[in-house]
Amino acid sequence: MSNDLKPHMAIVKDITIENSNTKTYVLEFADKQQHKNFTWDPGQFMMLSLFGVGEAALSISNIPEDGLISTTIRAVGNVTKKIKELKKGDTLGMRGPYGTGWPIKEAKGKNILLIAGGMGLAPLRGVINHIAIKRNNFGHLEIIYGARTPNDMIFTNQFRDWYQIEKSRLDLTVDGIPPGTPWEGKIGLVTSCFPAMKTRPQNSVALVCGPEVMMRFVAKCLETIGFKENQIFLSLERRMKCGIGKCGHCQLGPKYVCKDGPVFPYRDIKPYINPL
Amino acid sequence: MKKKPTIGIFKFTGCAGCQLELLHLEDVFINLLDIVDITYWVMVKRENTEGPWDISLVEGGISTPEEIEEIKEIRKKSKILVAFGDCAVNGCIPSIRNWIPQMEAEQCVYSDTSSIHSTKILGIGEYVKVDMVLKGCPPHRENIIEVIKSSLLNIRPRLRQHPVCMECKLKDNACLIISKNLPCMGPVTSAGCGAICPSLNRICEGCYGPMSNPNTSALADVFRKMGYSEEDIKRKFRKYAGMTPEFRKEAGD
Amino acid sequence: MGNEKAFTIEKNDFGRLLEHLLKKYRVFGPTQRGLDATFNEIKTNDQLFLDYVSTVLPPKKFFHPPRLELFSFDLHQKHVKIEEIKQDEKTLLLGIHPCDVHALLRLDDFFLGEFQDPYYQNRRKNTVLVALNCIEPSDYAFCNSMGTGPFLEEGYDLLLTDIGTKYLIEIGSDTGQNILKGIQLENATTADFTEKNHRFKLLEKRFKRFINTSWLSKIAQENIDHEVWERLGEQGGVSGSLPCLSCGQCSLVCPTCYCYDVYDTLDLSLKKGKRIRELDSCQLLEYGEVAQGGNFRPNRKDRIRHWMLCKLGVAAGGQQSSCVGCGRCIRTCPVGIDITEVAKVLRGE
Amino acid sequence: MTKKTLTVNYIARVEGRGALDVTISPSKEIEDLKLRIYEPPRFFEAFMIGRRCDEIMELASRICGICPVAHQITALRAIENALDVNPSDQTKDLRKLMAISAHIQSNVLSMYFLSLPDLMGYESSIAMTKNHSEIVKRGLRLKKLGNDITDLIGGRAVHPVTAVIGGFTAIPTKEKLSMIRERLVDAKKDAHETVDLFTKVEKPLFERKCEHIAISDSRHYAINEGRLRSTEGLNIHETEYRDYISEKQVPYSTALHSYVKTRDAFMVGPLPRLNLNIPQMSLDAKDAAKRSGIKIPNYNPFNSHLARAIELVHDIDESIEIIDRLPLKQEKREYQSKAGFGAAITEAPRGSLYHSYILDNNGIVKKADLVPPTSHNARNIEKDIYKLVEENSDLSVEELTLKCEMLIRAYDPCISCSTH
Ligand SMILES: Cc1cc2nc3c(=O)[nH]c(=O)nc-3n(C[C@H](O)[C@H](O)[C@H](O)COP(=O)(O)OP(=O)(O)OC[C@H]3O[C@@H](n4cnc5c(N)ncnc54)[C@H](O)[C@@H]3O)c2cc1C
Ligand code: SF4
Ligand code: SF4
Ligand code: SF4
Repeated sequence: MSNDLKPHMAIVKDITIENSNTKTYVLEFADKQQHKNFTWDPGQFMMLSLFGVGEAALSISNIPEDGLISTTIRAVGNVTKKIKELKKGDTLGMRGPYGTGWPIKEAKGKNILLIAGGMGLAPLRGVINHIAIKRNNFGHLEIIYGARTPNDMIFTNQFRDWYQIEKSRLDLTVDGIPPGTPWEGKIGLVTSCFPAMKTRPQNSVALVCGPEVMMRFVAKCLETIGFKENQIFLSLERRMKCGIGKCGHCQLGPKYVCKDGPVFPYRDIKPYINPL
Repeated sequence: MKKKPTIGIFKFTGCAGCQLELLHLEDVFINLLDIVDITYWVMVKRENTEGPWDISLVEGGISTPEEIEEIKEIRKKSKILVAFGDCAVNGCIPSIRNWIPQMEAEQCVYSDTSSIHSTKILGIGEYVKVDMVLKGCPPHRENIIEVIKSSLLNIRPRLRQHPVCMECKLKDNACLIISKNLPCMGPVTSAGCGAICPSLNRICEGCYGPMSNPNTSALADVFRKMGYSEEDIKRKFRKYAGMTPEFRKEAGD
Repeated sequence: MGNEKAFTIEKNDFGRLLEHLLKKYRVFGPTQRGLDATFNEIKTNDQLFLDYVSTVLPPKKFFHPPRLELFSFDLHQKHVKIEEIKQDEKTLLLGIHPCDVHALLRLDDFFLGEFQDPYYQNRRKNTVLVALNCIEPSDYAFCNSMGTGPFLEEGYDLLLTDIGTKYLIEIGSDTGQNILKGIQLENATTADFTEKNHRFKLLEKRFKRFINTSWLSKIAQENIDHEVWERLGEQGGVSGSLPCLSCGQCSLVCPTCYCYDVYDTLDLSLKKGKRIRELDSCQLLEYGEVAQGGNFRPNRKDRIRHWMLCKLGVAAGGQQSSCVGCGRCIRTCPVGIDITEVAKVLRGE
Repeated sequence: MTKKTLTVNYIARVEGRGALDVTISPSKEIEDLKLRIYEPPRFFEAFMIGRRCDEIMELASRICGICPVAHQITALRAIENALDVNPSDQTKDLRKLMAISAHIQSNVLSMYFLSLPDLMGYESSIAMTKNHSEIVKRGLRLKKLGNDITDLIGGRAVHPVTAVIGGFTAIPTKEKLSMIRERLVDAKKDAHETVDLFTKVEKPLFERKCEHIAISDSRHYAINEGRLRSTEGLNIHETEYRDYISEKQVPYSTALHSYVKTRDAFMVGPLPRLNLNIPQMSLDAKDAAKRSGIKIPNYNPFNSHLARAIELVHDIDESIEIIDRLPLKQEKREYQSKAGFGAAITEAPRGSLYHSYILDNNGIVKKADLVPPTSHNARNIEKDIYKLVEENSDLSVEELTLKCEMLIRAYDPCISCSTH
């Protein structure tokens, strides 16, 4: 029988620097056939292994139409810091995809509100790219993205493309600006972008990803302006050891973040992220 | 050939047991020499360099003004400074004397105390920044290897912070507290030893120091229920790690 | 009962059955160690301690070992060579109690459901279960309340019941049937079954602990803000207990706690290593840590609550309580925390 | 000739921190000679006061990481003497086996890793691995054997845990001991080769007659119990120790200097043990001694290595003997606290080790008195160096320094012990 815990080898095909601590890696399974059969939904994640160091859960940050798998990784600990040292042509272990993606099917025909904080934009980029190529399937697209400083933002070189997506709006904000950093956008938490927000609750879904405190806050605000619990979707983070609902580390009340999530309707997890 | 990372091994106030534990790596000692270059180890070598070192393993606590200066020097010359064993971490057993007036301790041993200038004994972290902590009296060989390996790989070592009870149960031992009514320190002590003592029918004495976030007051209450006196409880916490903030409350002033 | 074939063997003749089993299997069973019992390999009849009450670690250690090597890897080449570490040995577990069999059935649901765990599955497939009905409930057990004991109805290959001078042997599977081929045994009589039923009735009255399971998980779920968690975690304790030590023992001895940690080890060449999984516990501070110093359960109160809720059926284990009432967690807790008492408090009893 | 000064600021390949200063006048007179032990003291004798007697073994162990076993057993015996506890023969045997294992470990460490590099012209055993890997591996193998035995009986090699008042918390299994027995049998070859190696290597010619002291027992080779005897006629019970032996403080050293009250400095260690107790050694060990040609009594401290090697042969023989007679019974341990005085002397690898304690009614320590082997030897080492320098004053500073260091290492001083 197949062993879900055993990684497969993958090759780093390309690397883009996002900011001082974050890079996007383009990956391909070493086994071409395996790669061919591989597909995913935006919002799903992979378990990446550096043997001898460990394994970490990382979202796929692009769409299957791109062919190769992209993942955008911030170096914070053992595995991610070591991944940062990888060069083109290096190999790592990979298994997945795991978890539920963003509710793209349900979102068809609706207005989409994306709210991302920091690294939270990584799993949402696939959604943006999907909407961009299937533009007519969706209503208005609004992206609100906040980071601690301009230097912490990711995908900045793609903002220009996103501005050009039809029927869309991109609003950027930062918590603060270190001296000498150019910045023309807003200053303030993501919720400070709410007054200017265009998306109304009717026929809309909100997809939210970022630090858990930020999501808690955002979800509450969205509720006050009329979004229903089942119109809000959050992508959660836990320190996963298996990715397949066995190791227990990502338990959230009766749910596993890895297999019942990481994307959850707010309704399902509301009592548990406060916090349990 | 690529230059091997250099290691320095230093001794301050302690018993050399940690260095011995390193020497006791007999099976892999020669393999270790394949990957590192030990350039300072007075207990084993006559020719020692003045550094710098990629990894410095420092054994022993700091108990004289001279030692304070020396540890600062070593810090300057070390990339990764490891507090090697309980003495270097928090003073270990010799720190019991910190509760005795220094003069009284000196007079107990020396008739002429004018040439003795010891201070309180403290871990090296009191004076310099420490990069890694190898708990234990002595640290288990596996942990020593783990620290050397992860220093070489530049990753955080996997050292246990959870209680000895975890390793004790992984070994299928019946708990000594409940089965024999013995005052085991396992529930507040950091694992890493492999639960040697409870596996051999001896209570954990706490030689790895506090675990992460121990509930010392509840354990002290367990001991009280067993009939141990306040003095006994103080002695138990004032042994290997009495100086740590975690044990300080139960160790008394 | 009585329609399948059943047998008996005199207790003082049990060695003959054991020898028969040892021909085909490595046998593991309860042995005495100090005041307690543990499951160990059995080579001779005198090592067996079938009159045991409960063991320190449950039989999950054979199926979901406390420390397990998953695979080895070799980094000499860029394309890392990964080799699974398999265990295909045929084994037989002798003398496993009803609650522990039920715990395995729960673990089956968990490990053999979505994303089958090949390590668990392999061990489960290769292990024969010879269960043993209890002769005396442990002071801590409440399997009766949980419907998991003291006698067993399902999940065994063979089932032994102590009926005085003999063991009644019932067959629960084809494997069980096959095992008994080639050994001469007495056929069981109606009187033997009557004796079994009689003993069951007597046993039921001897339990010291109870839990009222009706709506329990719902009640627990609605009480996540109950002050009992504060008492368990920080101050006061519950029904004579002290606050939790976060020692993790309860989850390691629980036959249905499965949480694990995964890590890699390298040998000194830094080129070869293994990926290991090891039992973990949600009672530990490290369990809830995430990147950048965050922790989802920083307080003891959060952790003991999580554990209790999981056992009471609120956590991810499922809506059904994952507790089988073996009593191990109560017996082993150094501060005397008792899940049945906590349940009472939650019910407002 | 000008004034010569020999300075070693941090003596290498010994345990702990000590220095050597020697000044020789142009007329070849020694103006100054100090074995300056500057290891900071830890004040065990102070902080042991107020501790429970059942903790003392654990605390005493931390005096020394090289010979924790010796400190544990000595402390336990002293406390047992105070409490009138008389452990079983099995306990005594297991303790002896454990003590011997520590001797094997420590003596091999001293011979192969601390001193052999001198005798073979290397700076360290690490440097020897290149050209003499077989020898280094043999040393590691023997050392591991010693460690593994300590580990098996005590739970770990450094600061073992199972020995307690009245016995052991757990005893090893037959299977494990018989595996060790096999290794011991195999190790005999290594031991004999060790004797031959240390017979062969050139040792400085030197002799200084002084009092040699060790514990001794007519029935067996004394390690854990015996009367304290010397080549000058000392023959006392351990409780009489303080009537005959005293200590002096010198301003330049944190280690006290011992001396026999009516006489002078003395030597303890493997050579005194050989001199006093060779009749009690195993036949094989006696043969090895004969083969090596060592003359007994022997007053060349550089022969300590050879004495260690001969002891190694005996240690292995006696270990096998003990294993063969161990009943491995589970035993009860019980004792009552009471007030009293207890003393004990054992042979640590480096020589005689003295502990005594006074306990109060509740078994709390009121006074502790500890004299480790290196305190016993400290003054004697200086006196040896004095003579060595006198006799070799023509040598260059470097050569003479090395010779002095070699002499110090022959004693294998354990400085942490001495400054406990
Ligand atoms: C579904 C999902 C999707 C994710 N997607 C992405 C993504 O797209 N991009 C991305 O960058 N991240 C993503 N993450 C987060 C990512 O998984 C973590 O950043 C990663 O697991 C960190 O692993 P690591 O080995 O690098 O860190 P580790 O070394 O494992 O560090 C993890 C934690 O260990 C503890 N720790 C750290 N330092 C110490 C110390 N000195 N002592 C003791 N403990 C310490 C801390 O809690 C630390 O934060 C995602 C997570 C999930 C669950
Ligand atoms: S014996 Fe000690 S270490 Fe083991 S479980 Fe009990 S309290 Fe913990
Ligand atoms: S929760 Fe306690 S009683 Fe229930 S199965 Fe687990 S260990 Fe047994
Ligand atoms: S066994 Fe008791 S003290 Fe230990 S973690 Fe469990 S509930 Fe807490």
